[in-house]
Amino acid sequence: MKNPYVPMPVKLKAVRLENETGDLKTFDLVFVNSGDAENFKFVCGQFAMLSINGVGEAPFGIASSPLTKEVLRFTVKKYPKGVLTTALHNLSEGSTLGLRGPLGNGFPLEKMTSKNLLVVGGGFALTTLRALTKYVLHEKNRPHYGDITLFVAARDPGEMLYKDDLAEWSKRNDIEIVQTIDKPVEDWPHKVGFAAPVLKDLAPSAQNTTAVVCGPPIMIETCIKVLAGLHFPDEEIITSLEMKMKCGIGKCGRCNIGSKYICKDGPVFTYKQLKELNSVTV
Amino acid sequence: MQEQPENWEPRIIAFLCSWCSYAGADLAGVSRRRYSPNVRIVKVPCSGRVNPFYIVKSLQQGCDGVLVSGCHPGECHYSNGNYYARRRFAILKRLLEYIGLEEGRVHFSWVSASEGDKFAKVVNEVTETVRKLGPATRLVKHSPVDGVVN
Amino acid sequence: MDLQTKLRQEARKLLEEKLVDVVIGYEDEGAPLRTTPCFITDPQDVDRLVWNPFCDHNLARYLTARKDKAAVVAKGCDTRAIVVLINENQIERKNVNILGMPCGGIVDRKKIYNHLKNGDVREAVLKDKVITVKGLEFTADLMVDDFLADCCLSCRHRNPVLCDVQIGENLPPLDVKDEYKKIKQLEESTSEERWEYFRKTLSKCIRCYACREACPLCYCQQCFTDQNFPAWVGKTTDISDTIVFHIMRAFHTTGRCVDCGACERSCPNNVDIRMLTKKIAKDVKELFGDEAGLQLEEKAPLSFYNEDDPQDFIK
Amino acid sequence: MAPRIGVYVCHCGGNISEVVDIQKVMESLEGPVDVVQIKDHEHICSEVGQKLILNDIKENKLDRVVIAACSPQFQGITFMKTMEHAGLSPYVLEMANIREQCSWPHYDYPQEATKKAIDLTKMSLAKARLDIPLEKKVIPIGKRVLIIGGGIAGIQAALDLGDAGFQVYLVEKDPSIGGKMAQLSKTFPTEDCAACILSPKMADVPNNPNIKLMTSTEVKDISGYIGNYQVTVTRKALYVDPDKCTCCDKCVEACPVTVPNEYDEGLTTRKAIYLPSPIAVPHSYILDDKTCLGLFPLACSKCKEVCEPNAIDYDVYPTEEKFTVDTIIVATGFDIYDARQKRVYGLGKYENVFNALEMERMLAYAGEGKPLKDIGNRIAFIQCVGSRDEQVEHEYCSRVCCMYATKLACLLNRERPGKEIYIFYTDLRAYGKGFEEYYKRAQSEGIKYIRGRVAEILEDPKTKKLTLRAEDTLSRKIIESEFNTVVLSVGLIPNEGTRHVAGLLGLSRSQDGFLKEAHLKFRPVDTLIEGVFLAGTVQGPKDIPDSVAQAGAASSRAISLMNKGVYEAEPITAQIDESICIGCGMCADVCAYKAIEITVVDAHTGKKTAVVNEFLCKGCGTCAATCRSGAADVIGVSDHQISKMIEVM
Amino acid sequence: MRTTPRILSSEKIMKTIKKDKINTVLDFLIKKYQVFGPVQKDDLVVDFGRIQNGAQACLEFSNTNEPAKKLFFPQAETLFSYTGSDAAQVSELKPEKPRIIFGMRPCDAKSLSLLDAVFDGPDYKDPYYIVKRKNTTIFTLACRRPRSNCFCDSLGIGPFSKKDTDVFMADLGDRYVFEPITPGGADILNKIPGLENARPTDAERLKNLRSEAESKVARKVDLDNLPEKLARIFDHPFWDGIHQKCLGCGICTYLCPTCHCFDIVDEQKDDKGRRIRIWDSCSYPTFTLEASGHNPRATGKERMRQRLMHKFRYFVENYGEIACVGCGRCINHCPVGSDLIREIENINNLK
Repeated sequence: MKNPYVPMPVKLKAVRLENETGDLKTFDLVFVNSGDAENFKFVCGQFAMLSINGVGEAPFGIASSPLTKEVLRFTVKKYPKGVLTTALHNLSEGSTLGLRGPLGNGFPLEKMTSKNLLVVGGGFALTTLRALTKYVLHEKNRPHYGDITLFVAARDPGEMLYKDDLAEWSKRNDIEIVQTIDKPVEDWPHKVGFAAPVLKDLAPSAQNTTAVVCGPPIMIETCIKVLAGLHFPDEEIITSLEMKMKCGIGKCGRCNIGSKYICKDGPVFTYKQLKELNSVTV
Repeated sequence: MQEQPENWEPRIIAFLCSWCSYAGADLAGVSRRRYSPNVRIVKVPCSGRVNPFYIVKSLQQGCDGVLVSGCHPGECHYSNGNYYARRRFAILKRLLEYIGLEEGRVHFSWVSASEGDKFAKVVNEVTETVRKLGPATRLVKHSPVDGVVN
Repeated sequence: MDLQTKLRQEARKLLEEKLVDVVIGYEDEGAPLRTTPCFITDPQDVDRLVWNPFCDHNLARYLTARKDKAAVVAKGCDTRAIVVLINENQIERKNVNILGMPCGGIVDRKKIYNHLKNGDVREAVLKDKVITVKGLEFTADLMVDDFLADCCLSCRHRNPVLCDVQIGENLPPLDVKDEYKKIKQLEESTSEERWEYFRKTLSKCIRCYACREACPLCYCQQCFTDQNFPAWVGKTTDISDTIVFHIMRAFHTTGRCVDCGACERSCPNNVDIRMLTKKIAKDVKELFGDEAGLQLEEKAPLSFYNEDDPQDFIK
Repeated sequence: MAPRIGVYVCHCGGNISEVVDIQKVMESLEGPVDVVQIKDHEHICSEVGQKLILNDIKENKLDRVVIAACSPQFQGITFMKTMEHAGLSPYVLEMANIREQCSWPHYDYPQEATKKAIDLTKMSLAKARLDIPLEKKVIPIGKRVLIIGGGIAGIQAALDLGDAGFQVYLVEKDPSIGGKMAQLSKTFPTEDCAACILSPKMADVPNNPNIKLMTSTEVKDISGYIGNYQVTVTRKALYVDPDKCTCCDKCVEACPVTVPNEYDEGLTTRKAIYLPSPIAVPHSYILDDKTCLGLFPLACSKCKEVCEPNAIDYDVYPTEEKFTVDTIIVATGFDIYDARQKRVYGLGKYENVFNALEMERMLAYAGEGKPLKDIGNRIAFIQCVGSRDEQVEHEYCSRVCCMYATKLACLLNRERPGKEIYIFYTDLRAYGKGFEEYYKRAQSEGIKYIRGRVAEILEDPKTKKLTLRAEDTLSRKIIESEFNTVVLSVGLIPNEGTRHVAGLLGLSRSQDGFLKEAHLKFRPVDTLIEGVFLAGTVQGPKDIPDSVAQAGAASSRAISLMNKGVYEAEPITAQIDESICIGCGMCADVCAYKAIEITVVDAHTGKKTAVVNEFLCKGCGTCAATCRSGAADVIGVSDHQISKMIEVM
Repeated sequence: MRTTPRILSSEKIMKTIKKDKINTVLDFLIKKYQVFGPVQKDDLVVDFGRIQNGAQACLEFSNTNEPAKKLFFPQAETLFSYTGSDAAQVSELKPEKPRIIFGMRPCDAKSLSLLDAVFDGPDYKDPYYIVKRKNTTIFTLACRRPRSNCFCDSLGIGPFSKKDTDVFMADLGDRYVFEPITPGGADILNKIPGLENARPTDAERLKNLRSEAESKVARKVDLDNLPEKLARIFDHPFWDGIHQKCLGCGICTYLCPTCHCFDIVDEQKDDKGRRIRIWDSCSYPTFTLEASGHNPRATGKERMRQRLMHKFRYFVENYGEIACVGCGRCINHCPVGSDLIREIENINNLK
């Protein structure tokens, strides 16, 4: 019987500051035991519990693509009251931490094949969407999907995650990238405005398209409404939810919406499922 | 008095206000006044700064004794922090001893910057009292409660 | 007119004249030997209000979270809690309408169960200070006064210390012989015995925090037990953690506890919580001459000092 | 990122290393990844040592430094400066005191001393990990001073500061400055005429361009902190325009209202329009709106009718004025003890019992050859009335009574010889310069000093003569003797204005009710509130030279603060976590500096929290230890840090 | 999920022993097993405790104060320990001796099958629970003294339920009878010396006692359409009022035999640490409070709704059964007299 509570040791290979505010850092982790590395198979949209001995554990979406075997990437926002996020931010390269996972269901990549993809991400919830984008853009996978649009919203340019990736993807012609920030800033070549209205103006076609929306609760809520207004079918609007978790395996009792546990049955849900669960967001 | 393990030395933590008692401890050192080496000092701005949790946590962590020392009444650098501390600790000390902590684990003193001798005397007294009591057991958090029912 | 009728009248008036948004009182939902808090907003519902020796909750507990104007049925101890809450900025005097009840003491159900050898009371009827209790195999007539809660037996503030309307006449002061008898007994025992006593009673604690939640003065937004930076107290039922929790909770009631007994009554495992809080109240009185919740604009004893406070414990 | 800590263990030229095993200490610290380097040094405080630290900070990118050496009280400042030179905050330095508190007292237990040194260093390390790079808070400070109270202390301070080029607001609640000294006849021990020496100083005040004199003015509110005190004053309606008034006295003649004159302690009368005193500054008539008939409703306008310069206007109202100052000197003075409370002495009941201030006024008139009253030949002074008296809760000595009684006795004796003057005293205190000589002279002039407390005074209803009963505690004899006049040497007590100002500024008061100095010996004119100083009797009873000296001290303290142009506030202050705080107010109650206020932070929910004024806070942490919910903490000595230090044990 | 092996009815031979000999049974079991049973904690409190000799057991009780769940899912339990940042060390989970819980009431026994669904469910297995569960044999003691707030009947359990146990016991007044339910139970029963075969009339006796006990279960609640009803009333204004008097303490959840929410925390001293799990409660505001300060169940309303929904709807949707055994502990111990049955009736009556 595998003990689902025991983490695998991982080493912090690289840390990178993501934003100007300094509360977002990206962590690249490698497994200490080669056996763990081989056994760790995941799909885009899944998450893992990261832990530090003596501090605790918390869930984070996996930001690296399953096709990247070398490292596992996570981006963590530090909260003043977050014991673990603060401790994570204080780690130096080479530190050991614990990892449990992969957990959750992940994006329904099978169902999304041969469709157009609209990927909508806000703030630092871009993590698993990065994994998804990386994955679908991979030369092996790209032919299986139609048009791909990546819509990214951030408070200001400094808060825009994964700038290198965005720059690299911008060079490609098989993905359209739309970036928007909340308020006008000098020398900003992209769009300005909150995610939902900009998305509405953009009016992507619902035709044969699956939308994946991740972001802060308020953004998910408003963007889903926009998409529904644009006649995206409920089952083609996909989102990934977050909630406090402890066990990550559907037992500790806190992350449910309706009868579904975000950790075990989610974090990825369709708008249709959410409606049935009495909740648009948590 | 309980039986003491061999080589056991009391571990005592002292919270000293930086203006009077810490300076008093310094003076004891400067005057090469010998006193028992069992005390570990935490410098705090004022005895008024000493949160009851410091004392309780120290005991839970396994300190055999706790000493809090500040300026004499009327001499507080911050005017009256020690008066509040005095009230707080009057209650806390009585409460701790009432729940069964041995009398003599928790001590308070007023030591001024000029009372190096007094500091040494207080430390020696505290150490000896604690030594007689033996290693702390009652409030100490030992290790996991595993298993099942009490 | 009996007090219950008077109370209902007063509540009706307050609601009809829209002087308050809600009346917080007690109602009887049929469970024997107990009442339950109720929140009445419609004058037509005031007849749900009851007043009897089973009205044991300290309803001041419900005032802190409210933004509206509330009338609250309050016994002597409850009014003292309200005074403390006003002094500590938790409620505004103008937002609370106190329906003061002179209180002859409330019944401690556990004492009745004990008397009945844990018999299962299925029905209880109160008439003139006699409770007729019925179980499946027994019927008994019990005198209310024989089963009063411990805190009521040593109560020296049976009448409201602050109220807008007092329902009924003041009761004469109770002849309290030895308010701190149990505490003194324990104080006189040895350190080992005291430790054994508290270890035993506190080992029953399951850290459900009912004592904290029932206490009207435990209104902190974040209890020290939930604090992370630093985490002062472990959350386990390790005896050390449990004792530290209770020491510090009790310490935080210093000079504030009004001895309403809500903590102890709420405990599912009969932990002697009042043995801690009452001890502190005793010390506060002995050392500083203070008693909680008797006066508005009074500072709590730990946020006040006298230059000649006792200090014989200081070297 | 994880901190990068550098640890230095100092040998102190053997002072430490001869007892403590430095190598062991260093080895014990190895392991944690954030301890980037551990070094020892013969003399880390030396220039070489400091350079080493500077270099390491740069080379190894250290951002925390732990120095295990001597006491931080000894070399702390040195190393803090080193940190600053290296471009780091001086508050990311921690010192483990392994000399004064380790090698020196435990020189005969090297093993234990080493263990202790290890623990102390580890504790410093634990604290350093959580250090925050704080910076001193710099407040610009200007050159504006508020002086509250226009008695001799306030006047002296105002002149000192005005002369030094500082902008002074001198606020006096009465219509004239001068205070109690202006009422005195002469001063001890030199018997100078009080008015003669005071009036030139008073006159200098309005002539000083840097002093803004605001009489008939009360301080209504003060908020803010050093460098930025917002002052609101209420200026009473004057009715008489001082610029127009020529002091022609015609209005006084016309005024039909006669009331007791405060300047003469009610022994004479004045009109409703009057000159506060012959030496009043500003020298202008004023109208007493409480007794004037002309104001509400207009029933009388006799004074206005006769006023030729048209200086009188009934239609004026109190005004409020606001201004900002950088420092404040409180010189609100004292009141005399109300001896009517000592019923046995019959003040107010017996015709011939007076308090000393009344006698001062009587003597002033007598000196001018206009005696108010025949005071007879047998005069008794009773000392310590309202001083050194537990019954009336004034245990302190008022310091001036022995000497002023001696002075009054001498003056009376000389005014018309042939008197018999007795002074009944408790202890005679003649400690000041020239006092003992003065006392001797009085004795030689025939003043009789009797050590004994007067038990009671009886008045003969017909003759109004007074029979005193007292015990001579030296001869152990009961004295019963008849006098024409009895003078009560009343003590000095804190006044209402002092209480008011103390409340506004949050100044603490000593047990005697006078304002408390920051340190009785070393900071006698400072208060705990930064930028607020005390001058004169507001701090405790004192005589004129002491008041003047203290006023000078207060002004020079204020000058030395303001001359820097900036004030550097310690960054170690209390901090409130608003998301946790429930606004119970305990922290504000215990704050000696009035640095915490309970404020509604969310108007919508009515949520109240404590808010710390970081310029007022001194970081003592009493609030944090009082806070039940853990909302209050001290940056730089946080609960978290201390908790980690405890964990090392 | 565990499926309980059944034994053939032909092997179901009932045994009996005189009451005054019951200690010998316990003393025998104690030699081979860790035996837990009801122990008098104070005048009012009977709870499960380790029994070192037969005399410690208190079999004359209505029900234990706390449910039996803590024997399988302790309030605080170490998941693993570690040194510094080294990898987790899981200590041996298997206890040295097999366990017997002697004298559990049928309601509590039923609760274990509900906890099995969670901890020994189809997806993730909880080794800590499962090890204890598999290592334990349960002796249920039929309940002859249902209390005023018992409503086990309404949940299809009943005071004489023989489900979810290994050995069924009943108090016949002067004797106890034992009926093996599972092969494991039968196995143990067969080894106990001093047991006699039950008398022929005992079955009849049991039947009568059973109907007598059932008649004492005074309270009933209609749960038939509750899950569906709850699904329709998530946003009903009813929830605005129901939580008003709730204090938000954890009594109802801690004393519930089926509630199983937990928290995971680290404890550390020096560099020795351990990760433990401790009971938690959906009644606590901190339960869902996130580091960001956001709390999806911010007020008592959401928390009370979650508790009821979880028991009577979500659990049903996930595991096919209601997460309640009708033991009445939450009603008996609620400090403010909240009455679960009444709340359900109110829900049933909602339009």
